[in-house]
Amino acid sequence: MLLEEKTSQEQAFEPLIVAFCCNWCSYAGADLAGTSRLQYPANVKIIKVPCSCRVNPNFVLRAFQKGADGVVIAGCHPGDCHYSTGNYFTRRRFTLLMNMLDFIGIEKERFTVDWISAAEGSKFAAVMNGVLEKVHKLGPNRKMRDKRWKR
Amino acid sequence: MKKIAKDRLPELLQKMAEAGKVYAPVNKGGKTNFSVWQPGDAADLTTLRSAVPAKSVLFPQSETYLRFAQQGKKLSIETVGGEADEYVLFGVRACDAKSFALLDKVFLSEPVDQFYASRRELGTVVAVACREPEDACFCRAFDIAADAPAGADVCVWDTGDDLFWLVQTEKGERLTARLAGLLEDAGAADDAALPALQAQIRAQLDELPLAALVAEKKHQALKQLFDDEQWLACSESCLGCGTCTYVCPTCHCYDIQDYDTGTGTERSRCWDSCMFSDFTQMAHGNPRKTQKERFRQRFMHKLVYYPNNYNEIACVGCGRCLEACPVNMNIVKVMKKIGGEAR
Amino acid sequence: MEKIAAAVRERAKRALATGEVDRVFAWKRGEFWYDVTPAVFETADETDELLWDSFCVANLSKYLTGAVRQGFKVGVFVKGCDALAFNQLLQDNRISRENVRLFGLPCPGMVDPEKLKKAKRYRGVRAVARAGDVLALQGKHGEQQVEAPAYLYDKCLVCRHPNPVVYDELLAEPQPVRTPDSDRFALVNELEAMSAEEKFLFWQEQFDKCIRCNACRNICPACSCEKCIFDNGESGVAAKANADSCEEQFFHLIRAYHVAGRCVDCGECSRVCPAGIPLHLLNRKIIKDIQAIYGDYEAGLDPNVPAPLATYRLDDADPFDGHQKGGKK
Amino acid sequence: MSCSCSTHKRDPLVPQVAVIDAMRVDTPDVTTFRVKKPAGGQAFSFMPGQCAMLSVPPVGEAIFSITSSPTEKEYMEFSIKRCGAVTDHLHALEAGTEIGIRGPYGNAFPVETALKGQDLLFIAGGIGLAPLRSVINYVLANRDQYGKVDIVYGARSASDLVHRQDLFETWPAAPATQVHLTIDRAEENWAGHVGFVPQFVKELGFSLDKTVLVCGPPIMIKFVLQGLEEIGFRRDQVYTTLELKMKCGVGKCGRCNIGDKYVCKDGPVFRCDELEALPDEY
Amino acid sequence: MQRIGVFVCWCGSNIAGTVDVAQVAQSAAAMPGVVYAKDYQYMCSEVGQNMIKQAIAEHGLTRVVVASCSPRMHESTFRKTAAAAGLNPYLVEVANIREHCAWIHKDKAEGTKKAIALTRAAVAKATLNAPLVAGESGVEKRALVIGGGIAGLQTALDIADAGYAVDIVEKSPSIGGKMAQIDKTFPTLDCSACILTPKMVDAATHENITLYTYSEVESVSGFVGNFEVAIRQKARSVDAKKCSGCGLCAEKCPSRKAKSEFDEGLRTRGAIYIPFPQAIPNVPVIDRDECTYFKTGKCGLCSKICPASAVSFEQADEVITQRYGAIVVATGFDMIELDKFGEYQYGQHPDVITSLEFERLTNAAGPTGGKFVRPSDHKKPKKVVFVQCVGSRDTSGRGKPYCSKICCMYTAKHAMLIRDKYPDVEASVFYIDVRTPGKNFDEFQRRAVEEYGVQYIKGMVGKIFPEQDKLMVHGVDALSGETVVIDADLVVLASATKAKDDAEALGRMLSISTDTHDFFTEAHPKLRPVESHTAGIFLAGACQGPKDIPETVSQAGAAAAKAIGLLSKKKLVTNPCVTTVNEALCSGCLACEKICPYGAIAAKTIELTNNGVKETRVVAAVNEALCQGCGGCTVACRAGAIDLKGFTNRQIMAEVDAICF
Repeated sequence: MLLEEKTSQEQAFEPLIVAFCCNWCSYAGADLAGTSRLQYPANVKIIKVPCSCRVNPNFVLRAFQKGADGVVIAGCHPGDCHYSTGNYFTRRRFTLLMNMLDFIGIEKERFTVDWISAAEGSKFAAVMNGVLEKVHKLGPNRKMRDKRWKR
Repeated sequence: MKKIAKDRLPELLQKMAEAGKVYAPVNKGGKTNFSVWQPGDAADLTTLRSAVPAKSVLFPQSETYLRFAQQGKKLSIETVGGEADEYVLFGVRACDAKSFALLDKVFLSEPVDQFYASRRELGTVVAVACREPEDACFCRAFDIAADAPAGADVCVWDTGDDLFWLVQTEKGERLTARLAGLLEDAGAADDAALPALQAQIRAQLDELPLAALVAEKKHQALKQLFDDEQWLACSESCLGCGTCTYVCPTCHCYDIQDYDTGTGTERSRCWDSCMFSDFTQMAHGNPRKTQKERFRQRFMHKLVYYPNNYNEIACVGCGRCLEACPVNMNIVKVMKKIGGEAR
Repeated sequence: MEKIAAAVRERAKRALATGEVDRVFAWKRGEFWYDVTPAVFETADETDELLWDSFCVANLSKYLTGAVRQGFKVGVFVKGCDALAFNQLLQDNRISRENVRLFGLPCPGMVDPEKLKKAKRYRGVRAVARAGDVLALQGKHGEQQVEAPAYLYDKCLVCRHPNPVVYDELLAEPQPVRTPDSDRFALVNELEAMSAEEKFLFWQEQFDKCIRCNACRNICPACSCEKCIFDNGESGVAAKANADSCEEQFFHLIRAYHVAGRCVDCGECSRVCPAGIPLHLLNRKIIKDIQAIYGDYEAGLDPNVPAPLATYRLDDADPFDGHQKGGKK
Repeated sequence: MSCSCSTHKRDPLVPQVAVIDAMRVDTPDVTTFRVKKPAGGQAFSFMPGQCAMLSVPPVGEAIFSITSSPTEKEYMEFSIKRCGAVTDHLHALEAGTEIGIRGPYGNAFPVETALKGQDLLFIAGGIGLAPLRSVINYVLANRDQYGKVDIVYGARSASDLVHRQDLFETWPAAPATQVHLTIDRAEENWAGHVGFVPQFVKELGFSLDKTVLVCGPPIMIKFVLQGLEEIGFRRDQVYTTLELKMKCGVGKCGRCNIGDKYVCKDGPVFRCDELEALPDEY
Repeated sequence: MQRIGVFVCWCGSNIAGTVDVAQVAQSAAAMPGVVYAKDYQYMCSEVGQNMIKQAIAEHGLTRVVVASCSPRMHESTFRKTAAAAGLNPYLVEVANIREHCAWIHKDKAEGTKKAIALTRAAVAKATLNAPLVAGESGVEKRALVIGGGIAGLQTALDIADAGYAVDIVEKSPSIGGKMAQIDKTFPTLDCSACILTPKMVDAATHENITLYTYSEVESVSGFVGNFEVAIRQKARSVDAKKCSGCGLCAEKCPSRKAKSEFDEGLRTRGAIYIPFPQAIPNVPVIDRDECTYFKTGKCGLCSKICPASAVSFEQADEVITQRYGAIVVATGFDMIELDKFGEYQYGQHPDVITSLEFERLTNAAGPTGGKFVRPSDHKKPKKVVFVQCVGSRDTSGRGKPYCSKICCMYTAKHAMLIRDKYPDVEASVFYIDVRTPGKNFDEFQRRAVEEYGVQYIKGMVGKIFPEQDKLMVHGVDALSGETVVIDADLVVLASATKAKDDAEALGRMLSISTDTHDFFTEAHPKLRPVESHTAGIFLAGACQGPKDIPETVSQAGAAAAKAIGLLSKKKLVTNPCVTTVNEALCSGCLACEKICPYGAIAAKTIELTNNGVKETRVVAAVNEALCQGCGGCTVACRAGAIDLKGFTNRQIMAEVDAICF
């Protein structure tokens, strides 16, 4: 019923969410979400990285350029990093990047960092559902899109 | 000669824009540049030098000119560069107008660069004389008349209250005809005022710090100039950025790059700078290894190579590089040092 | 200032004459009153051309990387901001302290010729003399005195370190700090208060002017990579031109990010930008954030203090936490 | 100003479609590509020594010398060594794939003027044989118009010798043609000469009335020229072909100049006395 | 361009149920570089694997992409398959279309679309995969155990029994640690010394064990299997080889001011002393800070009377460098200082003592000879009050926020022991919660209450006021809400445990991390509780977190097993997904080095000719054996000079592009 009430334009908007997940916690958390058959939208597509600290800001901007409407970085909870300190750096790096994106007018809601352990399949699904909801409200990301890239 | 009250300039531009694009100097975000004039834009006739030279209209900083589509092993190629419609380039200064002639020699020599040629062909250039030349100007060293711009289709003078409008070419004539309802015939008083205005401009030019600068083709042998030991001293402060190149109305080096659009390929060319370290970098080496060599290339090109090939120095004395160089190194200093008057 | 200039010349001459250093990096007079070029001096005789005036804005520290690497002993003059830059280069292992003789120059603030131009005080000027905060503009038709502060570079008006933070010898009396530090972030605060749309439009208009000349990068004392990723075809992010506006966003965001915690806020990026983009605001935003979130840190003050992005604290602020707690929904 | 409507006139930067007809692996890093128009035949006419720009979207363009002789009307050949993104991509393609091609670029060896009737000495190293092969085959196709032909060719190892069929069968069988091969270091199953090309040339000791065409790595060219001078050859007897970074191929983009000469337009073939007048920046 | 084969797995109906696998294979066939695409019911089955092998051979595949379940499941399977077909195993990529797709989506069209996108990303990444070869390194067959308490001793004995050489480094003059100070152990009330001493002797006499007492680790370098450790053996001033351990020197030493560490300061010792009677080695040590000879150059009595002439004032510290294959950290714990807890009068009033002091006080070999008297007047107390959680579970910042874990049990033990020996003494315990999970623990505590009549009061003590010879303990009974005041003769504070003060420094030396409270962090809280994040370094005992003896001993055994497992290997295979430095791009800023948690990056000076000018330049160099492949350094590197094999910048960006297709 709710779906029908949406305008056709809203329906046409299928957000693309790129999620960088660390191998040890969040990727495994996503696996657990799958194993537990928890539903989250197909718009979320995951790229595996060894650690959230492997995610370069370049990748985030690249994803926005290439049409991602939202980008997620998910890593182990601070203190639980497989590489002991990786996500502490992730935390600092992307605190600054998030603020910078905000500063040039990219909505903060398009960029999410969250800590999801291997045991938190349900959190994984919840985070992704939440991200999608926020991005859906914002609509398509046009601000950083490379207009030459055809999706 | 025609004229129009200066405050009616927006109407004039509006009229021009009805027939096609008009490029005019407009201040956006604090800098004046040539951009497609939109109703409401105020054409800036005060700023002498646009931050980016007017060459950007004829030779855009970046231009996609090809599209490739691949289907299996099949390839199709579509040309998308160049200009298809007539347009007006309004508000060019004498130096920039002269730069077009210099660029013509490169781009219109065989094999003709069709993208440049189409823009040159379809554009009507309206030049504006410089009422108040600035300290960094040295166009006069190249016999460019800031008081009477050459090489444009129409010449305009800003008297303060009026814009004098003098047709130079047939193209200019056609444009003028289109603007008939707006432009009025100048009177005898105006005809007399123009030489006075020009003389006043020339008097100012006489006063400029670089008024005495002489720019003539260097008489020494190419190799002798190339090996001049002053190059090192001149280039030592150079940061290797491309500011001088990109603000230069005569620099025309470009790069060609492919972009994967996800579903095909777009090929574009963009301005490049011989000051950049990777300009001549090849897999197995670089013939211009240090900034000295790259710096030398840029100025040898302007002062020696281009003159050897086209009999003119590739500089119009616009002064942009004097203003823009982060460390104030520039062509005037080089002209004075290399094979010239020892200071 | 002339008196100090004489001392500067004298000191350079002595350093070269005695063999204390092989080269001296300093400033040299150009074509105009405001036209000063960085220059390398190799013999004592050349030092007569050496200059110290209100237009010696160029930072000489970055020139040291090449000379020091080639094993020369060099002398260099540093203003406050130059000294911060020097320390940053030191922290990045781009220069070694042992081979450098640092001559500190307390800086009264440098004069922006553009401001004189805008104030219509520019035409006909042939020379500028300075005594304290009074500028004497000497032209053909006599002399005109103006207050210097009105014509200083914006960056000099919020200068925190007019006096070098590192030097081997100081060649003049220290200068007082001009304005309270807080002014520095005024524009950042203003922008922060805007809506996302407004912010985006502001930067869009600014980035649209970018011509990718790389002046901001090449002047930057924190941008000292052997080869910048934007010049490296292999990096996958290199792009030379503004083929699409997103590339300028990418370039400037990443450049600002790369100097995050390393930017000494010398303001040179904005000064040299031929398109007049206020690039320093991106850096100041980061500096502001770092100070607010990770505590006082000033790049270039002490090369031995770890940079904010090279370290962490277990209890660092976590602006992400709380977006989605638990997952028991 | 000529007519410049871009839709009607092909810009020199716009390639035409050609198809890779066949690929032959010559050495571990050199493959020879046979390219023709989709309908068959050369993409454009050219003379030996000229180059063509090959396009492989989305990687880009690179310039290569044409290694086949213009007398071979059905196709054009390019011997391409892997050394970067474009060449890597080319090597990974399969026969039948279409690519872009534009040209011809640059000048040619003066096969119809200065070389006519002359005894010719070709000296090549490694992939440097590619442009000379075009000349050799042109000369052999018009055999009666030229004097004796000597070909000195060397490579790092026997497996790095390109165009083996020409080297071992076709050329030695041609009238008044001699092939002299060398490799840098001795190896098993190699009965031929061992040593570097410049030294080999000196050892072979040619008569001084020959016209010489040299191509190879810069360092080889340098020492060959020195050696030839020592033997007594004049610089104006020697031709070489140069390679610099190129983008446009039409003398406009500004990279490949040596002094006031553009390698893509005024070169790539230079007589060595002409080169001497130019700055040493190549 | 590569020749890529794509294999799409149905996983029965697990994937095929929500993903049109045939369509995925069909779409994959059109992706750049893909020359072969096939779907099959179970790719992981033998038939499926053979299909892959065959396709590699027949189609000359240079890369393999399997679209199937999570790579955490079968990546290694398919890598082995590829290897068996002669393809480098790292040229395989897995697209997770089961857990990340089929299982979470219901709509088949949607699932199929996503599966295609994920496959495209894997293809894009695989295109850029490079063959990787795992390196090998040897293993030094010797273990180092840092700490000679019960954890260290047990670990060392277990490793030594397995036939490997073990060195124990103990900071204090004797092994034994905290357990040696304890009187009885819960919940069995064994005599602590009786069960510990044999282990100490075993360790001292074991042919595979070398003891370095009064020694400290000074530096650690190297990596798993190949650590190099410098051990500083502090000067004892007594030649251990000559000393017979007669103890005459300690007895005659005229200096008597030093407080005995072993007896928690409840009595003094000589400047030359043996820490406790059962100390091993039984060799005295001169406390040079206390020794008159060292302070003034006079005295030297011990030297004069030593029958073996073993006293050597000239002895100097010695640094021993030794190579080890494995390191076990067993440095134990300490009790917090109570100076911030003024309300309890500790340090102000001699009759307020800590639990550890209480252990000494009740020990037969202790300062009172086992006589239960209070420190102030050596009178037997009538009322003893125990206060639990002194600094534990304390979020005020004065103490520690965690539970010290052992206090409930030892407090019950103390109270029980008093009531057992002296039924006339009243024992009361103030507690927040009683936490007694553990075999026979709860029964033990209940016995204290039920059999021995220890009075348990739920509530905290607000303040203690000394009144004449009494200590007025003011507390609140949280259950009744009433204020309780007890006129105690002795108050025993169960002070919180804490990590050793030098734990963080040692952690840095070893490149292992510590948590907020400086306890060493285990590699995984559940699955790898005795490993540190650094390969080859293991954790045992209370240095990892508060623990009782049985837990400590079992963890020590586990750590030993891990160490033995490591030492028994002939070769170690290193993870090939490590970072490499492109020296041409590296500007030597060493930002990478600063963030590497493993100390795997170091500066290296290279010489190069730059445009004909010889230059020396500093660049970063990666020790592949140490690198664990987190990739954090790659982001710190602005120029992209350092990149992570298997997850290169280009690869990840290719994935991004492919996903955004």
